[in-house]
Amino acid sequence: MTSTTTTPASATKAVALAGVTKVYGRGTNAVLALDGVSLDVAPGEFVCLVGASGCGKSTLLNLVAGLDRPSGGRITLAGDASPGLMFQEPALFPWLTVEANVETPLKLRGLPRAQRRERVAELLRTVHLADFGRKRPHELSGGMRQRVALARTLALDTPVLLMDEPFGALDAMTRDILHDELERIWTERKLTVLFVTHNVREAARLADRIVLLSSRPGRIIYSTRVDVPRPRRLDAPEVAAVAAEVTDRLRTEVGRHGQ
Amino acid sequence: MTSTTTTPASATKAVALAGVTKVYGRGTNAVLALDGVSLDVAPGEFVCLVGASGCGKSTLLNLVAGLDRPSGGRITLAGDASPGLMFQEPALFPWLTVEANVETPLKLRGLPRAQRRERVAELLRTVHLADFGRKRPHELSGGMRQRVALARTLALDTPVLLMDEPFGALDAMTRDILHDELERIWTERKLTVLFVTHNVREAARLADRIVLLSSRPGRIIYSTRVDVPRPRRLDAPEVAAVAAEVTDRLRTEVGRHGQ
Amino acid sequence: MASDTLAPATRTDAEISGLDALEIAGREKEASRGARLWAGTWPKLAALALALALWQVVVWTGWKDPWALPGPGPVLADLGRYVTSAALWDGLATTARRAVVGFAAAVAVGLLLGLAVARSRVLRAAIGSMITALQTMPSIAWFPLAILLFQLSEQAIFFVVVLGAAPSIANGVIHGVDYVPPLLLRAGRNLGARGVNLYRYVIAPAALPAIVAGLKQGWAFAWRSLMAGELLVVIAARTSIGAQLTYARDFSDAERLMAIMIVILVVGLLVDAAFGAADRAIRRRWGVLDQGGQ
Amino acid sequence: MASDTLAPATRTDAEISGLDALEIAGREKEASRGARLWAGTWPKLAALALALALWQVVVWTGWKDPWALPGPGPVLADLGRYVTSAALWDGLATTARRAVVGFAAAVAVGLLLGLAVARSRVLRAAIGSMITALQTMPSIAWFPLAILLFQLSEQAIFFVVVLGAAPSIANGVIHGVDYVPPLLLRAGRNLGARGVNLYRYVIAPAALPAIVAGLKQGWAFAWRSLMAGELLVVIAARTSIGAQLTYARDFSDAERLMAIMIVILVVGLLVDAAFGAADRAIRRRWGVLDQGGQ
Amino acid sequence: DGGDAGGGSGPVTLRLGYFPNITHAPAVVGVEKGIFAEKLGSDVTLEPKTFNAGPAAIEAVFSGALDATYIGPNPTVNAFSKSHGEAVRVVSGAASGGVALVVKPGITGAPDLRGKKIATPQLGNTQDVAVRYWLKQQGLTTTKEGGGDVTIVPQENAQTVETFASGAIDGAWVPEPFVSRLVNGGGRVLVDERDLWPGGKFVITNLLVSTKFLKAHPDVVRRLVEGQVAANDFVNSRPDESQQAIADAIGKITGKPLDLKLIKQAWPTLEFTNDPIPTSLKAGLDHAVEVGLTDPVDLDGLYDLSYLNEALRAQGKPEVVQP
Ligand SMILES: Nc1ncnc2c1ncn2[C@@H]1O[C@H](COP(=O)(O)OP(=O)(O)OP(=O)(O)O)[C@@H](O)[C@H]1O
Ligand SMILES: Nc1ncnc2c1ncn2[C@@H]1O[C@H](COP(=O)(O)OP(=O)(O)OP(=O)(O)O)[C@@H](O)[C@H]1O
Ligand SMILES: [Mg+2]
Ligand SMILES: [Mg+2]
Repeated sequence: MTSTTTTPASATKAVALAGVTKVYGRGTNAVLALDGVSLDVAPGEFVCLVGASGCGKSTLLNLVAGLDRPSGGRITLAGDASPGLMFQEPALFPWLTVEANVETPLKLRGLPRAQRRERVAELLRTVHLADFGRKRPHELSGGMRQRVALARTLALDTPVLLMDEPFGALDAMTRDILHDELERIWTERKLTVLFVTHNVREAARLADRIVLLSSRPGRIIYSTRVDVPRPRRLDAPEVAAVAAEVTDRLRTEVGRHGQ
Repeated sequence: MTSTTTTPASATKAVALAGVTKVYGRGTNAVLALDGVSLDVAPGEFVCLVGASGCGKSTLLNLVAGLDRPSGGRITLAGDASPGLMFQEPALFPWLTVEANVETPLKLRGLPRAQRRERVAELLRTVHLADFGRKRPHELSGGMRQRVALARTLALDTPVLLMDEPFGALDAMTRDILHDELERIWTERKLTVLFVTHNVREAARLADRIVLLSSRPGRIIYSTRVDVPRPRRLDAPEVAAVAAEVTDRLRTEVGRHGQ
Repeated sequence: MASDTLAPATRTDAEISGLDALEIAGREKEASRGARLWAGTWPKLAALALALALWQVVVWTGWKDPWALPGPGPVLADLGRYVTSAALWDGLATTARRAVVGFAAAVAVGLLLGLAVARSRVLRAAIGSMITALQTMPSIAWFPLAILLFQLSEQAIFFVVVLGAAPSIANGVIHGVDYVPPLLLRAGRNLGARGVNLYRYVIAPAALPAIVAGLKQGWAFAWRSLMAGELLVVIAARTSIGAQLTYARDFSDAERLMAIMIVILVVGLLVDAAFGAADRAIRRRWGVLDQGGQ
Repeated sequence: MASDTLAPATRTDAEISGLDALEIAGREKEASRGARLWAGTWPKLAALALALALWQVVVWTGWKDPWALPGPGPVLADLGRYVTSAALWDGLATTARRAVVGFAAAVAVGLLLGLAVARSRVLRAAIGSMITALQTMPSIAWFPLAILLFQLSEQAIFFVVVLGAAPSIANGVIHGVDYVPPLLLRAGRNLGARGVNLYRYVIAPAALPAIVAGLKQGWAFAWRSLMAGELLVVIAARTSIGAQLTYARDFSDAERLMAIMIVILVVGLLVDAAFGAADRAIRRRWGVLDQGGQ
Repeated sequence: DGGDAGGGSGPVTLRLGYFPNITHAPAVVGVEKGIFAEKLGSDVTLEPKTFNAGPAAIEAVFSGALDATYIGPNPTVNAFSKSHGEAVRVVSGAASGGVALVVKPGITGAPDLRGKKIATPQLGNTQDVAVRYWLKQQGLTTTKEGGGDVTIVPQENAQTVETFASGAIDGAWVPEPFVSRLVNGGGRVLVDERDLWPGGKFVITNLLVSTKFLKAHPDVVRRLVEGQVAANDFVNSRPDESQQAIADAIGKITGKPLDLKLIKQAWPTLEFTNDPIPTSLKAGLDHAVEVGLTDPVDLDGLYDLSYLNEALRAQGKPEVVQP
């Protein structure tokens, strides 16, 4: 079910992709979504993935999460827990309340009820949905659903976190607040994060490293460290400068490919 | 089915909301999503709605589109065509190919096949998905699905267009390109647009007027004209200035409400 | 479409307070509760009245002799006698008990079979298509086997009922599992649900609507198989609805036959109400209630 | 879970060209086509062999007299005779024709009824729960009415078949319509689909999987009702599978009874294959194929 | 499992099948009035089972779920021939007569039947054979598939009442109580089958036991046959009480007592005799072969009437002929 190898020895790499290729479909319909992607993520590193629409970012996260098999290449994870993935869509369970959705991973880990309750309440507070625990997903707005999905993923407590545009449906203010929260949690739990976003400034705000993917086939074409000291502010000039550079690169790339 | 009144006489208002209230649920569970919202949109005007997550933007668009009834107040539309709505989720028909999805509104309008084909091809080119006509929604990336939904909404050819975060899942470059496309179509077709976005700069780039909604209950708390001459650029300083002002307002508002 | 005015509460004061609105919502509900009950009842009454009237008119035309097609009057009179007789209640007690036990067994078999076949490639290839084939086998074909295996006991009846209903239930489960949205499966797996837990936390609840639909179809199969199976043997002179139905026919007792049919319909209505309540509860949770019909 | 190595093609050159990858994908498929056919066939053969072996072993133990439980040998021999006789093919021709016509009528009635009830509040309140109740009515209860209405014609058989299958199909439709995602309904309406068009472009395709499931259940009801209904009218010079089944039982002919059961199972398998193909086509379109089972 | 219980003594269960029907009057009366129980004695437990039709009873005998059953001539022959003469034995008769051809009022003789539809209970059963044979003698042809001068429509007796009432058939060759019911529905008896047989006797019900049970418990079978003889005595000597017993027994199972008038009406057409009338069974089979419905069947060994004759002898009654 998973496409990953665990090598507890290599403590220097939390996630390692070597020549990962992914082909969807067969024959003439085949789409080469990823083509020889090699990427090492160090433990505790925060890596942001940016790239044009349809370039293979979600595909990559799915592969790392072990939900799909690569067509070629090798994915290695340190430790034995599989990474937590926050999908691009909320993917909430429609038959459960917001609380129960967030509680599911805790239940699956076998946490006692009292602890679960406490944890759920805390997580809902983190995403500013404390009053909405009893609602069902269809009663929430788009951004609220996304925040529930965030809470559910955070409930997983895995050392590696994969996030696919987690703040895409949020207004700037809520987003700001959640940036801070995520950074806090990342520091506290010493997480390794692989984060997909279209907002280059968000990437510059959060990342240790920004990786740029090209479209069809998806290849890593650029990678840069963000050396701005933390805490950073989204509208800080250093952050803006990094964003501008990445945007330039992206623009050339998208421009080259046309669409 | 619709909650709108048509008054062909009043050519000065394409859309008019008067004291519109919307309550979801009943009794103690009731949520007041919109509270006395009054808003007039002139024909050909491009209005952007911004507001915190869960403040009632999608609710408002649904009401204007006639897909829901207001709990109170009155919504008036000029002309007799109901507005086209691009939902916050792609809402594509999973049983149809991309082409067939875009073709549906044309079929429903009774366009002959040859014209439909031409139109679909043109629309798919507009959203840069010309090669993906034969795919099915589940074979697309998140951003691609959103673009198909955009093409499908544009195929509607209605004078009033309601758009709920249409570019939320797109990278900055694709978004830039589609801003230009949308502006072009808006000018050509003399559309009236009500546009929800979380990206204040996007609002400043596109809008004639920006309207700010408060959260729970949703009320209009601020409204400003954007007098920057077109064509505008997203990174133009005038656009940035408008965005900064709106952001300030938004920040105060969200800060005041806590979440 | 866009030309009708629908301002539910034409309020002049556009600024209404949140509390106000909540109260209005509450009051609206209060007012409509009685109306809604009535809205659910009058069509039933109207349908019943219409059916009875039509029936009576046909009888009045003298189209058929009264012993072939009795009118509502005599049938309802016989129904009255029937309802006040011990025969109905004894028969119903026996039949209902058998139906419940047999259906429970069929549910157990059907659910297990369905889940196993739905998720195992080999099992599906081996016996997947056999399920529908079994479903089409008429009950009487199983009678000899039932007697062989269980002699003339109630188990023989249960055997026929289970063979009748389990395939239907299994098919419901398979359908439900097949259409679980892949995204939710992935989400479940990523949240740590594997094996049994994936069933428990994702597949089963996601497939629940289809499973309930399958159970409903299965109930119909179970009941029909039971009506046939109760003819297999009358154990210890115990009367049953199935036996009464057939004997009413054997004795050309059209009035009693129709009275029994009415009883069967009423039982069916009660069971449907239970399934309907379950289904509405699910739909309310999922947020797909109140789209068109109720 | 995270400790197994699954690098499908352990390639040392990490940089593989797009064309390469496509070719690999193509070749993989070529290689597995035969394997996939075999993967779909061997479980069936194994299940068949297992069933036959078990049956033979039970017979060998001498558990029951051969006239009560004949072994596979005599039954297959009789099946051979049966298959080469005109009786089977004449009967099958008659029954198959009736099944097709009756089922078609049931589909028409069931679809219309289902759509009407699913989308009309009043109709649903009036007769919605009646559908399940009707479904539970055993075929024999309808025989008198069938004869009253249609005398001893084939229509009487169709009447019983339609009454047996249509409620099941209608329930499938209602279930499907009830669970159409509200978002798609709204999208459809906004795209200009109203009334019939909303059905045609949104509701029907969205409910299609559930409708197909309902049709499958309906087929089983139709076939079973037909087997019973064919006893109603033994029409001049026309034998039928239902009549033959009952005659085999009347003559205590266990071998022929089992031969006919095998024929019924084979017909069921063929019909299931058709439904299975339809369902897989839908699932492929919707992108929910290949989640677990096939 | 009564059939497997030890020798002639010790506790034995006898599972006896019958139909709650007028042609099974001795069985109903024997069970209801405790006649069997008395004759069987305290060491034999009687377990009565009622059936709706013959096939299920034969299936039960074949599977060892039933030790003895009252049954008509057709299932008797089928059970015997399908088990190659092994599974069952007829140990006594029970009833004779009670079959007639009932037709629409306008039909007064065989020639009127040309082009008409006649119902029978089941293709190839006694009544089906009888009507075809009789028609043949009258110079009218029939075919198995329903062709010929007269169309034979095999259908359930219950349905025959419905189709006769609705005019879909013109007559029916059926047993009681359907004869009476058709007559009450406006039909008239054209042929009483008794008139076609020597002495007006032909078998309609006999008592069948499984060979295994017979071998294991000959003593129990002897007592059962004694019970049958006693039951017939009761039926013949106290018809009113018997008729009431039948009505009550049917009522218990069907939830509605059968109209006593109907039983009384049908009663005179039946004769409750212990003689299984083997000659009529044999003749019926010959007729079936003659009209092309079956292949010849060897009935040797079907009858074991020694117990019956023993019982009759003990009561000083005339013995029956063992074929
Ligand atoms: N299940 C699938 N079947 C076929 N093709 C697929 C499938 N999933 C993704 N693809 C294709 O793979 C490519 C990469 O898709 P992916 O979802 O990884 O893009 P993405 O980078 O996440 O884009 P976005 O930013 O729009 O979400 C796209 O061309 C898409 O069409
Ligand atoms: N169907 C519903 N039932 C109950 N409550 C609802 C429903 N739809 C929306 N709401 C509530 O109404 C409020 C406004 O929701 P809406 O979807 O309009 O927000 P929004 O402004 O679009 O937010 P976002 O930017 O997150 O999409 C929220 O509090 C939400 O919980
Ligand atoms: Mg993506
Ligand atoms: Mg929204």
